[in-house]
Parts: sequence; structure tokens; C-alpha cells
Amino acid sequence: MSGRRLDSGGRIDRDRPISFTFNGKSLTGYAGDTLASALLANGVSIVGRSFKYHRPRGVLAAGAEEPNAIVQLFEGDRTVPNPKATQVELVEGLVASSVNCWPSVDYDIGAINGLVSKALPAGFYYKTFMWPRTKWESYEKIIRAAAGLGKVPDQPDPDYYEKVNAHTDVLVVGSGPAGLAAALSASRAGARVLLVDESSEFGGSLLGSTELINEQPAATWIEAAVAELASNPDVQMLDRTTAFGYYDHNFLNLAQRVTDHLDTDSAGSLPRERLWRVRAAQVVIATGALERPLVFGNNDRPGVMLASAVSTYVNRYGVSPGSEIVVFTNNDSAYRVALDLNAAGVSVKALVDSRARGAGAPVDEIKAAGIDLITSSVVSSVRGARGVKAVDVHALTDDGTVSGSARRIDCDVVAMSGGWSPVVHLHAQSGGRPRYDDVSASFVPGVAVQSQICAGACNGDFLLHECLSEGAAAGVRAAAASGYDASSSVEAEARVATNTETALEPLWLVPAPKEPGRGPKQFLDYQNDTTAADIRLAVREGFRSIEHVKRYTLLGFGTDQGKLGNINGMAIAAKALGQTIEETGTTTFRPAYTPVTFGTWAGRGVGEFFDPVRKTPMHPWHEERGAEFEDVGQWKRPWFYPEDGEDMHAAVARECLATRNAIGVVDASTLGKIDVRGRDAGAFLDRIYTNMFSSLKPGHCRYGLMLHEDGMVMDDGVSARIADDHYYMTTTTGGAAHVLGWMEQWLQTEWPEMEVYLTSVTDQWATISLSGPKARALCEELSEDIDYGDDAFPFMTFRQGRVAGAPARVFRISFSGERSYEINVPANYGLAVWQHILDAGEKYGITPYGTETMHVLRAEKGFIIVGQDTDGSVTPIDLGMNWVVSKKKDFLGKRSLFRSDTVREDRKQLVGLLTEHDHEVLPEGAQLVEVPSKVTPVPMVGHVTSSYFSPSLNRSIALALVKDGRRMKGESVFAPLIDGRLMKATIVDSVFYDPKGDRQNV
Amino acid sequence: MSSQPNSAETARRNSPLVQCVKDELANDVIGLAERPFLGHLNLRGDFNSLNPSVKQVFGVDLPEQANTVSVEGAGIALWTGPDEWLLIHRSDEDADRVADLDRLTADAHVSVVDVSSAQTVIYVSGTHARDVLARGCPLDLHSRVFGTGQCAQTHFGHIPVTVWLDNARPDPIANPGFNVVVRRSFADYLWRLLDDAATGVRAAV
Amino acid sequence: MFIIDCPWCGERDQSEFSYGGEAHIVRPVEPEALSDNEWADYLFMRKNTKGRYLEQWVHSAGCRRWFNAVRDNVTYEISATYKPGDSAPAAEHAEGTS
Amino acid sequence: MAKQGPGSGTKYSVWSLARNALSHHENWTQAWRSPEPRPEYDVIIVGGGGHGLATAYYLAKVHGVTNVAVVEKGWIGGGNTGRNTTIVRSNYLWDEAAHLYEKSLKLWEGLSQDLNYNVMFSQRGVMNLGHNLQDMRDIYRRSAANRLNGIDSEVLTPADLKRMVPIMNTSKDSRYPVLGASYQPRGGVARHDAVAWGFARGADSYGVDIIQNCEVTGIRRDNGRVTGVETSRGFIKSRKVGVVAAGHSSVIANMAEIRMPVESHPLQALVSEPVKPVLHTVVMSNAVHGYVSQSDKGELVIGAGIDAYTGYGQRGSSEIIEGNIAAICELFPIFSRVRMLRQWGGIVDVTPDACPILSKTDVKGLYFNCGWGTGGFKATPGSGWAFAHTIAQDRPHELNEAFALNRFVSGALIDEHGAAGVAH
Ligand SMILES: Cc1cc2nc3c(=O)[nH]c(=O)nc-3n(C[C@H](O)[C@H](O)[C@H](O)COP(=O)(O)OP(=O)(O)OC[C@H]3O[C@@H](n4cnc5c(N)ncnc54)[C@H](O)[C@@H]3O)c2cc1C
Ligand SMILES: NC(=O)c1ccc[n+]([C@@H]2O[C@H](COP(=O)([O-])OP(=O)(O)OC[C@H]3O[C@@H](n4cnc5c(N)ncnc54)[C@H](O)[C@@H]3O)[C@@H](O)[C@H]2O)c1
Ligand SMILES: Cc1cc2nc3c(=O)[nH]c(=O)nc-3n(C[C@H](O)[C@H](O)[C@H](O)COP(=O)(O)O)c2cc1C
Ligand SMILES: [Zn+2]
Repeated sequence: MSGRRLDSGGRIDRDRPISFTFNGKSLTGYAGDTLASALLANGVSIVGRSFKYHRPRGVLAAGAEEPNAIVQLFEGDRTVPNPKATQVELVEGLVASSVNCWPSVDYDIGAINGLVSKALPAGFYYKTFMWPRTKWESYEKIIRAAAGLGKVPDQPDPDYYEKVNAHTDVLVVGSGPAGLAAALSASRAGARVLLVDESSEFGGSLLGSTELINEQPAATWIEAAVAELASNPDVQMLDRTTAFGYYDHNFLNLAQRVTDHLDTDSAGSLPRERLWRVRAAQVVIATGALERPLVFGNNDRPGVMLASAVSTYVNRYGVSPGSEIVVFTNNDSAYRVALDLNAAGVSVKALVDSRARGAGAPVDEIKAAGIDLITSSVVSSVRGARGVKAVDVHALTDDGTVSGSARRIDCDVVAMSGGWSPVVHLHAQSGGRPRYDDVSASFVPGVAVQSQICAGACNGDFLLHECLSEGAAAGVRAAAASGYDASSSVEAEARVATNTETALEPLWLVPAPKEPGRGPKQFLDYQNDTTAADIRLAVREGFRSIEHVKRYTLLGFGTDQGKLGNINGMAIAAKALGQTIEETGTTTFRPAYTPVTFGTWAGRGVGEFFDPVRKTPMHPWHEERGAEFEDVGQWKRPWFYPEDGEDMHAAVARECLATRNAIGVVDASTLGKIDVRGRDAGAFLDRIYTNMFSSLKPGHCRYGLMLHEDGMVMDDGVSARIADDHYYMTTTTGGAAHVLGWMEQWLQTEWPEMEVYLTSVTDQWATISLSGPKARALCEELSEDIDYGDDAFPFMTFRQGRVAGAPARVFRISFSGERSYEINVPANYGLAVWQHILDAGEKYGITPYGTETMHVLRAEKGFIIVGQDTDGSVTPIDLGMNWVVSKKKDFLGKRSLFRSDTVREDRKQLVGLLTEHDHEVLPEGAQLVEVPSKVTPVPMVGHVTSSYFSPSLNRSIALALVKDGRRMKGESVFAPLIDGRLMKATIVDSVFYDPKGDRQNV
Repeated sequence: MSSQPNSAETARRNSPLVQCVKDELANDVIGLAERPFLGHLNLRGDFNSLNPSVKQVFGVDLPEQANTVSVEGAGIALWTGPDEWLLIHRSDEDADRVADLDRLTADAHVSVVDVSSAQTVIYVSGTHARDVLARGCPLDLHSRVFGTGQCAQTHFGHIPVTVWLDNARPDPIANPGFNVVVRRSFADYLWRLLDDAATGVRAAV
Repeated sequence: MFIIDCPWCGERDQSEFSYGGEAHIVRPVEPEALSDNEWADYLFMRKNTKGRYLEQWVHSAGCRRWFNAVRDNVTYEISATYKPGDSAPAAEHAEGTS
Repeated sequence: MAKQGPGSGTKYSVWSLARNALSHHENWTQAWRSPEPRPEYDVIIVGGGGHGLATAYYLAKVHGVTNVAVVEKGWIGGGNTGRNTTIVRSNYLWDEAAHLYEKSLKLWEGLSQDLNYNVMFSQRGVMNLGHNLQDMRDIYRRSAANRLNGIDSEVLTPADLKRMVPIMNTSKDSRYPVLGASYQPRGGVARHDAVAWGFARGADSYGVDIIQNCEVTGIRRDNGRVTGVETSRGFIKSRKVGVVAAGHSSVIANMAEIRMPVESHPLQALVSEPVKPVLHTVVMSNAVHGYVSQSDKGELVIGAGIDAYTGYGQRGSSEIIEGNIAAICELFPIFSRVRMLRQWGGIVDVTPDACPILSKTDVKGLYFNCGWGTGGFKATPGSGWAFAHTIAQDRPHELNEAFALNRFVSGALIDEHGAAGVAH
């Protein structure tokens, strides 16, 4: 195979040479080249190695269907594994290399697999590597070393990606004659049109064709069509954009390659790729057809190519892949190829047609061109180990077999055509079932199940005039279906020769002198080295479903997803099974039509934008103060505020003691807050909470607990009654959205008769919680209109007034056990009031504390945290919170508390633990056993839910859920730790600090 | 941090995006700005119980049709649900009007909740404003579909937002201005997200 | 990604909605009068029909209203949506394999 | 009686491969037969996924019940068995689950040899990452429980992770920094298809009939006991029917008028193009929501959580994939330029407590094995083993006693949401 650049022709720009390197060698191509066309122009024939046998492989196709020419692009952080050379546009300085070969593509050690390939039939690994039993991992290491094609970059991606949502009346996929015609007619009817094509230019296969439209080269018609579309503001055109996934309700994903073809300057700050998420009222699928390879011996040698690809290289890129070409076909289309080659001055040694009579009209042209037309014959195999040197041509006997000796024809390229396979992928992804069409011997679109029309070669109609008229009609129909009056829409003028064709005669497996498996390999799936013999073996071994055959032989598993080989494989399987092709069916078409970069899927949703960050109004202050933050749901909460070199324990100890002895302040703005209004507000809360809220007096607060219907604790918080028909509810930070949604659902779907309105006010209020013996003194300084005296403002009540000049609701509730005031001000004032309080509190030793200290303080008091001390399997009874469970009324989850398992007396119950040694802190999550043992399984009785060193008590404390725990008070349990230590602890009451609650009044 | 605190003095307010506010870009391609300190009221109730009082206090009629907005008098009223409206008025400190509305509706089954501090408005304007919004919002914002007088609750990325088109701009089709209401705690994130989207759009212009 | 027709807001993208499971499960009026079995039935047992399925959705990033939908959970076609309290449109013959 | 059991026909080995190479592989026998259904069987297993085939295999091997048919509506292994991300581990939280999955893991450890079929069980270790303080408490809790249950488990620090998986993003500045992980060294992956095929071949070698393209359309009962199944290929008699139909469990339960606490959801997965090995263990994250391993062919095999709605369509919404891949890129920034090759979906039967149902029913002779939801591949051998016992003895084995249907009545749920986490 000795490809070369032709002296003229093609759509490349010969004034713009581009230098690039392949496998370290510097080469030159032109603007407009793909890597594949440039390699062929430079005479490079071996581009890669196959996956299993490491056979040398060259360029086979000219588009997305390419199975062989897989490369590694660039180096370093911008390297791209596995692009197909046929889809890579040449840019200055491009660096490409072969994959899956060592030390080089020309001399590849892995080719040894080829020598033993006899012993490596489909599925061989299921049959071996089983002994010795422990050795699989060693075998696997060797197998793994051979895995994969390209290499992942070793640095994070320097580029960025973005996503765009788009809506359109008509999405046209494919810009060949059918797609362009559709876009023209739909847009003329007034529809919003989005036209996309994965290629760098619009025009589809016309770009590589010598056919005429309106007696002019097709390019002229394309130019006019593109210009008209571009001038219409309601038409958007995207090139280099693949429609890769067709999902439900006419939602499609497109991947646009934005910068890969640009130099760094022009790329500027553009994203590398864009994901278009398109909702289309109508979709016109005009994705064309792919030519099929023929299955003959050594049909994988570099130089064996699709006939249409050969003419695309000649016509579009001005490159001849070889100098002496044999065309092998079972249909008419390759005749055009032979003629094009001849016209371009490339020697066509022979045209081998398996049909007896050959084509109709073109036969004369072929003869006139002096091409040797050999009918009723096949190329049974290729000679040449590293590239095509010659072919063996056999005459077919009457029963369709071959015998006798072959005629050898020297050549360096075989241009093959086994017919055409419509690109039905998107149709099938959308739910359509492709139907087998005997005439074209291919699967064509079936009944559309979404709003979609297939047109042109994709519909099995391969002739240019059909493509144009079908496309135009599809555009009109699509516009009409999306509500535009298309009756007056004028069709684009496009006169073309109306050809007729002689029927193709299917040729799924080219007859050979020897049975498959005995002669040279006949490849179906080039990338995975699946051969005709493999398919037969699978069937022989009982794999009867085509899906089994696929999985056993890896047919269609490669990065080309079987675009070329699947149909041949199915037909061969059908024959082996004694079925029709229709009965055998296709495997499932799935996204992606061609592979899609992960970065494109992720878009901006990585790094700082991975998930929303919620911040309180006081966040800037916390940051300035050097707080460490804890993620709680999407919120950033101050965790602790280290001071000069303090670690967390030191900081927390300081914060705890300051709160117990003076005054601590915590930003509690993240608490969920819900405004509950209406005549039935109290009755409603009675159903939501386990305890009574209708009996709460206005001005008062109450702690409440809510359960899921399964009786397990869901959330808790303190709620206040503002007025008869008005409550202010608080929830946990993490539970806020869920609780509001839950209550809305009950109101709207189950109890619509209740007069209650809910409004989230989480973001409305900044919540500043002051705790400690000096809290009252400070508060008194902050407000002139609130009396903080114990009689005027007792525990579990609230007052409205002003704090630091801002309108405020102040709640006297406590999560720390100390006297506490929870000050709520509109969030716009939050930061200023917070600053004011910290300044004013300085003389009292005010100390900001974070969530860690908050947790220690509450644990000292035995207060639970839902989600930490509970886990979805804990009832209020388990927590010893019977006092909060009303016997008088029904509430959500109540019935579940009386099932046989939930009434068990020996369930896991919340208790306190004191370690044997004061300074030993149990790890949270530690499991508890009654009797430590080395013999597993060791029965477990519970686990530690919360555990801290308590600075106030100067010893460690823990909360735990322990089986029958309440009865076990005073007894010991052991915690065998993961690091091997064993801790002993005594079960005690869960309130460690100030059990009588006196601190409230200090 | 402030010097000597004095409880009587009114505390300073900070808008959610106090640290971000940028002027509209001069070139009119994309502008991003916060509209801080507006009054926001969340209204729930049936139309007849609410509308007369709202009209009396703010001079605006509540839109009855789903996903529409009325701009009138001292208020902008957005339909946000079959029994729910968002009323935006001039100032978050206009406590008197809110009190008036409260009083006028006291006997009805309605809920008037001040959420002025809970949310803010980001104004996304310019010839490419739609392109910016299309980078996170699933709505069809084409002028044939989403015009002045329309509003919608939707999301940008993972953030819930309410959007309406400014009808006071001279050419809202070629050079639109979108008001984007966002919850306070998400505002900073949304701002960065929009600013980031705008970067991509500007690069492509 | 579906298009869902919110009975109040009209057709919107699925990303604005949240799923709420089987529709028309009514909470027993008097849970305490039920046997454990009956309660378990309400709590946990689901029709999980294949084909035409009546289910709840909420327009969570929109008007926050709950509603019901008739969706074929094989083809994913949504043939109707309706407000809570309304009864489901009658099944057409062609619909659903149940 | 002829020799029975795996390999009693053609034994698979490197030698048989070499021998057959000489005859151009033309003499291999069928891995399993495709017989016509007989009129009656002692036991009918409905569903030819891994669990159904394993049930048949152990019925024959352990209990000597060989007059068995596995009835499959499509092709064996074509359900979730053929579309899962193949993560195998046993580090579940609660004793009941841990023991069942550990039994399974033990069976995995000798499965290739037992079946004479290489299922490529690769014990490369499984990590569950923690990203917040509660994650870390849960990780410690589960790990500690696992160890006391005799299951290997370690707690890793970010430094350990960096050392073991250098390509992981362990930066403190990421949105949800990795704070640590639990690690089960004996966990890993296996070749999904081989598991179905190996069990099928094994069962067939004992005489079990595997009947494909045969859909069960009715459960015939008489007086509260099963008498057989209606199928698309006619009625087949049997006094014992074991249903192992995963996503379709409710459909079959409805045929027998039984209510089930399951919902069928789409669960999606995807693979990248094959790349040279860079990831040698399995990494999962609940909080960031995704998991990934790299197969022996080089693809990254990736999954996340279910689609929220019910779905029998074997496909879901692409938004799930967007979030899933973003999570993977967040954890492994160097994967950003790798490309997705293919995505697909399965139908998973999800229970309220993320634990399976292996149970007798109110209908005599009718047994259900379902509810494995997003994580039953790992249980394939253990599930089949325990279910075979349940059917053969008409009572559960102590390993699956707790997984009976009546737990939903008593309230004795076994909540494994934490351990089951993201689907896997
Ligand atoms: C995307 C995805 C990823 C997963 N990842 C993991 C993972 O990493 N680790 C893990 O442990 N698990 C994972 N799982 C779960 C795991 O795949 C399943 O739990 C397991 O494979 C179930 O096996 P099965 O044999 O019960 O079901 P299936 O393999 O689904 O078999 C059920 C069979 O029943 C047949 N059937 C149904 N109805 C009828 C009928 N009426 N008549 C006859 N036959 C019928 C079906 O056709 C099917 O073949 C994943 C699942 C999915 C979908
Ligand atoms: N027998 C024959 O002679 C024969 C056979 C086949 C085709 N043809 C010729 O080929 C042409 C077919 O015209 P057509 O318009 O139907 O198809 P086309 O092949 O000209 O155009 C299809 C276009 O769709 C694009 N495409 C495919 N899948 C895509 C995707 N998922 N996303 C984005 N773009 C995608 C391709 O890049 C291509 O540009 C006619 O000129 C016809 O005569 C001839
Ligand atoms: C672990 C695993 C690895 C896979 N690897 C590949 C692969 O390399 N190439 C491929 O095309 N498909 C691969 N698949 C996907 C299958 O092709 C197929 O999509 C999946 O089994 C679901 O079946 P369906 O798409 O035919 O419905 C893989 C599937 C699994 C479960
Ligand atoms: Zn709505």
C-alpha cells in the first residue's frame, strides 16, 4: 500500500501546509485533512494494532465507523486516548501515535498472540486460568497489562467544558443532501431549525462525491444551501457536533467539539467541548448510510478499505490510498468508485463483482475505461503479511461456493463494498425497532415511536434524487407537525440524474476454499478480532441469542460499536442457527453513537461548581475569623475557630468552657424554619409531631419530634406559637427541605381540607444563639424593648422586639443546657447584628463556637442529633423519649410503634457510656460487645453514636444505642476497636451534665 | 468591625450579594447585577381574599393566569402557584405597607410572609442574556415562547430560581433583561455560576 | 428526560419535578383499628404495575404543587396528568399491559 | 447413572483448549442444551438470571433435586445479571445481611473451580469513600461490625488512599473532600456473563433444563397451593415454583395475587472506551454519588443511583449520567478526557430496607427470591445456595430466615441503606 497525494482535487487547502508527527516522525498535510487522509498521503499504511492478536492494521474507513485507526493524540495533560484518525482534523503541531503496541507499531511483541491464536478462540479465558486456585490474580495481572487502547492523561484536564439547553421546532441530524434539503424546507416554512453534523463541513457524503446537482458540482448546491440557512435568524447550524443520544420525549444530547481543530490563539477561552441538551418538537434523522465490509480471508490487511472511503479520500482529500486498486463488490455503488479512481488517474486493476451480470448501465462505462470487470467472482483472500500485496480471486460455482485455483491479482488496495447499512442508531435509540429489508439487505428504520422522521440513505433510500426529495418532504412534514403552515414552503431546486440500480446480492461470508477457522482469518469486528469462525463456534457451543453471540465473541463491543461488522456477524449467526436475519435480529443500539468525552458530560459541574454551596449571612465573618468549616448538607458551617496554632481539641475545649462559664455564640442560621399559618395550623402540627402542639400557648415554644410512617424518627426541632393561627417551626439543618416537602405533600394530597399554609423562611432569618451564664446580661444591653427577666421571659417562651436595632424574635430555648437566647433577625441584618453582638460581648468573654462544640455541649446534656444518634431504625421509645409521644391523638407513624417488633422490650436503646479510663474517648461508630472474643462472629449489642471528651466534666462521655440498654445500666460493655485496642465502658444514664436543668437559671 | 456598639442605632443591612455587585457591562453583551434590598412578600390564599387588599396597599393586581407577572403601582406581582404569589415591592424596610396588608387580610385564610431577606434578584441583561441563561435553565426562552408578562419558576443548574423578563427595557427581544430571583443562601453560588456562564458566552461572541 | 405537563404550569422539563411514587394510596382513617398486616399493606406493599401506572409527581422547582400522572412505565409515555382528588382518566384499550 | 456435574461433558482447561485447537475448535460441545419444556418438573425456577441459575445449580448439587427447569423469558443472563457493574463485597452493616453476603463471598472464592468455568473473580479490593463526618462515623461503625462478624475490613485515611490510588483527588479544597474510606480487600469484581453461563453449564450438567424464550404468564394454583406455571410455550406442571425475576417480581406476584413491597426502577451504568490500566481497585462514593472500577479489557465501568421513577424500560434519564460522570471526574480529574462508549439500564427491584426477600409465601409451594435491588450480583452464589435450601426443604436456611416477607408486618426491617448506599 503506497498512498500518495494527488496533484489536484479535493477540498483541502494546498496553500496551508500543516506539519504534524506520527509515531515520532515529522510529516506534512494540508488544512482540511483528517489525520487519516494525511497519513495515507504520506504513505503510512500501518496505523495501529488490533486488540487481541495485535495484527497490523491500516485505515479502513473515512468516518465515525473506523475500527482500526485508533490513535493517541498529543502528550501530557492534553493527551486524548482513542480518537479515530478519520475524525481527527489536522492542526499545526499535532502529535499522534499508535496505541496497543510495543515497542512500536511496526514491531509489536504482542503479535505473538497471533501465533498462538489457534488456542485463543472466542471465550477462551472462560475455559482456562482456573488453576491453581490462588493464581487467577497473577494471570489477571498479565491479562491486564495487555488491556486497553490509549492512555489516560496523568494530569488533570486543563480545558473546560460547558452545557447548553436548546429548544427547537425541528432538529435535523446530518447535513448530507437529505439533511440540507430538510433544513431548507422546514426553515422556509418558518420553523425554528437546528441543523447538526458531526463532520467539519456541511454536505455529508456529497463532499466526497462527483455527482452533479443542477448540472453543477454538488459543492455549489451545498454552498447555496448553507448560505441560505445561515442567513435565517431562526436557524442554528452546528458543525463538528454529534447527536449521540436520543432519549425519551424527543430529548437529544449532542456533543460539539469546539476547540480541538483550532490553534491555541483562536481557541482563546472557549470551552473544549459543549454538551447540547436539545428538546425538539420534531427530529429529522438524515444520518446517511455506512458501507459494509466484505468478509474474506485476511480482510484486515492494511490496504483493505471500504470502497466509498477510497473515493472519499480521492475526491474530498485529494489522496489516493494506493497505486493499484482492486475493487470488490456485490452492488452497483462501487462502480462509481472505480470510475472516480480511474478519472483521478489511479490504476484500477480489476473490478470483482460477485454477481453474475454485474451492474446495469455502469458496466459499459467500466469497460470503456478499460477496467477489467470480473463477474461471478470473489476475492477469497488477501496476500501480504503487513499490507495488501495481491488478492486471490475465485470464480463462484453455481451453488455459490468456490473451488479450484485462484487467479492472483497484484495490487496494494482492495476497495470493498458489501452494500450499505443505514445509520439507524438514533431511530433505534428513540425506541424504534429497525426492520430487515430484503431488497437492500439491511436494517432500515421501523415505525417511529417518537416525533421523528427518517430521510435519505438512513431510510434505506440510497440514490441522490431520493435523498433530496425525501429530505425536502421530511422538512415540510416536520414543520407542519410542529405547527407551521408548510403548504406554501418552496422546495429547494435540485435537479439530479435519476439513476436506477441493479439489485445487490447479499454476500455475508465470502466463500473460501477452506471452512472458516481452517483458512486465513475472516474478520467481522476488526477491533476485537472477532472472526467468522468465532461466530460459528459460539453457535456450536449453544449461544443461540444474538445477544449471547455478541457477548461471547465481543462482536460490536469495540469503540466503533460494530458499525461495520455487526450486520455481517448477525447474518453469519443467522445462517449457523438456521434462521432468517430478521428472526436473529440486531443487538440493542445504545448511546453513545460515537464516544463522548466525560468532561463534556460533566460540563461545569466539577470543582467549585460540583454541588451548590449554601452560606449564612455571617459567612464572611467566619471566614475572616479563620473558622474551619464542616459540610452539613450543602451548607458550610463553622466547625470550630482555631486560635494561634490550636488543634480542634484545644479549640473545642476552649469554646466549651467559655460557653459554660461565660458566654458562647453560635451561628444557627442553617436551621430549617417554616412559617405555618391558618386556622388548622395547630391541628395539623398535632398530626405531624408526636406530641401536642394545639395545646401550646401563644408566646411559648415546645420541642417536637416527627416520625416517618414506619415509626422511625425523622426530624426534630423547637416550634413556637406566634399567634393562635400562626406557628414558627424549626427543623434540623439537613432535614429542612425534606420536612417542608413532606408537610406540603400531606396537606396537598391527603388533607386538602385543612386550612394551613406553609412558607419556608429558612433564608429569611439569621439565627444567633447565645448561651452561658452571662447571656442574659449581654442581651439586656442589646435590646431596649425586651425584658429578659426570668419572670417576664421564662424558659421555653419567646419575645419580639429589637436587638441591636434590628427587628428580632428571641427564643429562650437551649441546646447547650445553659441559659440561652436564640436571636432571629432578618438575614439582611444578620452580619451586622452578629458583629455588634461580638463587639458588645467582648467584655463578657464572648466566644464564637462551631458545630463541634455545639455537639459536645448537647451530648453532655444527652440531647440527640437526628441522623447521628438515630439511623432510620430508631423509635422515640428507643430513645427513651416516651414523654414526647402523645397517647391522646393519632400522628404520622404512631401505628408503627405497635407492631410486634417495635414493641419488643429489648430493642436497642439510647444510653450513656463512661469509659473505664477518663481520658479514653471511644471512636464514634465503635461496636459494643458484652464478651470480647477473638473467635468471630462476636455477638454485638450496640454501637457508639456520639462520643467526645467533655471539657466541663474533664472526662470522656458517649452516647450509644445498646440492646436492652436501659436495663443494662451499671453493667459493662467492651468496644473492640479497629486499631486493635479494647475499651471498657459502663452503661449509664444519657444525661451527663446538670441532670436537673439548674443551669437554665444561672 | 464596628467600634462602640449602640443598641438604639439601626443595624446596617447587607444584601446577599454585597460582595459581588458588578455594574452592567458597558458593551451591552451581558450584564450581571444584583437588585438588592427590594421588598419580597410571599402571599398565599385565594385570589379573592388577597387581591383587593394587595391592590389597595401596593396598587398592583395579582395575576390570575399561571406564570404571568403584573407590574403596576408600587409592586410587581408574580404568579407562583394556584394559591401563591410573590409580591416584590420597593424596599425591604417598608414595614408599614406589610403591616397594612397583614391587617387588611387578618380575617381571611391567607398567609403573608415577609421574605425580603430570604431572597434577592439578579438582573441578567444584554444581547446574549438568553445564552447565559440557557447554560443552566431548562426553559425555552426564545422570544416566541417567553415574552414580557411571562414569569416562570425553574432552576439554573441545581438552584431553584424564578425568572421574569423586564418589560421596561426598550427592546426586550433583541436586548432583554431577565430578573432572576434566588434564595439568599444560594445567591453567592448562583452569582458565580452565572458569571462563569457569561465567561463562556463572551468567549464565543 | 421527560416533558411533564404540570396541571398548573403546563409542559416543563422533568428536571423541575420530583417523583412521589404510586398514586391513590389513601392513609387509613383509623390506623389503630388495623391489623399489623393491613398496616403493612398500606405502608410497604406497592402495585408496581408494569405498563399503565398512576403515580404522583410534584413540581418541586416550579409551583410546588403535587399532582398525579398516568405514565406507561415501559414506553415512558405520559398520557395524562391530573390534580390530586380528581380521579384517573379511564384507561384506553390500547394502553398498558398491566 | 452417568457422571454428573460441571465438566462431566467437556472439561474446560488449557489442555482441552490445546486439543480442540488441533481440530479447529469444531468439536466443542454445547455449554448447555436448549431443550423443549417437559410437561412436569419437581421444581420450576422462573427467571434465568444469575440467581435463578445458581438456585437450580445448588438444588441439583447440594440437594440432589435435578428434575428442574429454569424458565427464562428472554436469554439467560440478559436481565440485571448481564447489565451490572459487577462489584462483589460482603461488608454489610447488620449481622443478618453480613452473614448472607459473606456466605456468598466465600462461595465466590472457589466458584471458578467449582463450576469449571472461569468467572474471573478478581479480589482487587473495594473502597467506600467518606466525605463528611457522618460518613466517617458510619464507615467506622460498619467496619467495626464487619470485623466482629469475621469480615475483612479496614478504615483508610486520606493518606492511605493517596498511596493506594494515587490518581484520586484527595485535595482538601475539593467541594466534598475525601475524609477517608472503608476498605474490603477481599472484595472485587467478576465477569457478569460468565457467572450466568457458568451456573447454566453447571446446572445443565446435572440435567437441569434451561428453557429460554419462555415467558411465564400465569401461576396456576389450586386450593392455596401451586400446581404449575402458564408460559408462552404452554402450561408446565410443578408443585414447587421459585420466582427469581428481579425487576419483574411484582408482575409475577400479581399473577399469584400476592402483594410485594418492591418497586422496579431503572438503574443505569456506563463504560468508557478501553484505556491502559490506571485503576486497580474498586472505588465507590455515596456522598459524591458514583463508583468506578476498571475491567480487565480496560474500560472504566461506572454507575450511580437509581432513577427516581418506576420503570420497566431498561433505560433511564440522561441527567443521571451527567451527575454520575461529574462525580467520577470530581474524584478522578484525569478521567475528564476519557470518553464514554456506551450507557445502558437495568430494572432493579427495590425494597423499603434495601435488603432482599428470600421467602416462602402464603401460597404453598411458591417461593420468592427478589428485592436485591441495586446490589444483588455479589450475592449470586449465596442467594442461589440459600434459596435452593428454602425450596428443597420448604423452610428457610438460618442464613435467610430474617429475609422473609413477614418482616414488613412485624417491623423487623434490616435497614441497609447506609451500606447499600449508591447502587452497586
Ligand atoms: C446497572 C446496574 C448495576 C448494578 N451493579 C451491581 C454491582 O456492582 N454489584 C452488585 O452486587 N449488584 C449490582 N446490581 C444488581 C444486580 O445486577 C442484581 O441484583 C442481580 O444481577 C440480580 O440477579 P437476578 O438473577 O436476581 O436477576 P436478573 O439477572 O435480572 O434475572 C431475572 C430474570 O428473570 C427473567 N424474567 C422476568 N420475568 C419473567 C417471566 N415472566 N418469565 C420468565 N422469565 C422472566 C428476566 O428476563 C431475567 O433474565 C446492578 C444492577 C444494575 C441494573
Ligand atoms: N448506493 C449508493 O450509491 C449510495 C449508498 C449510500 C449513499 N449514497 C449517497 O450518499 C448520500 C446520502 O445522503 P444522506 O443525506 O442520506 O446522507 P449523507 O451520508 O450524505 O449525510 C449524512 C450525514 O450525517 C452525519 N451524521 C451521521 N450521524 C450523525 C450523528 N449522530 N450526529 C451528527 N451527524 C451525523 C454524517 O456526518 C453525514 O455528514 C446521497 O448522496 C446518496 O446518493 C449512495
Ligand atoms: C461490566 C460490563 C462491561 C461492559 N463493557 C462493555 C464494553 O466494553 N463494550 C460495550 O460495547 N459494551 C459493554 N458493556 C455493555 C453491554 O454492551 C450492554 O450494553 C449491557 O450488557 C446491557 O445490554 P443492552 O445494552 O444490550 O440492553 C458492558 C457491560 C457490563 C455490565
Ligand atoms: Zn407547576
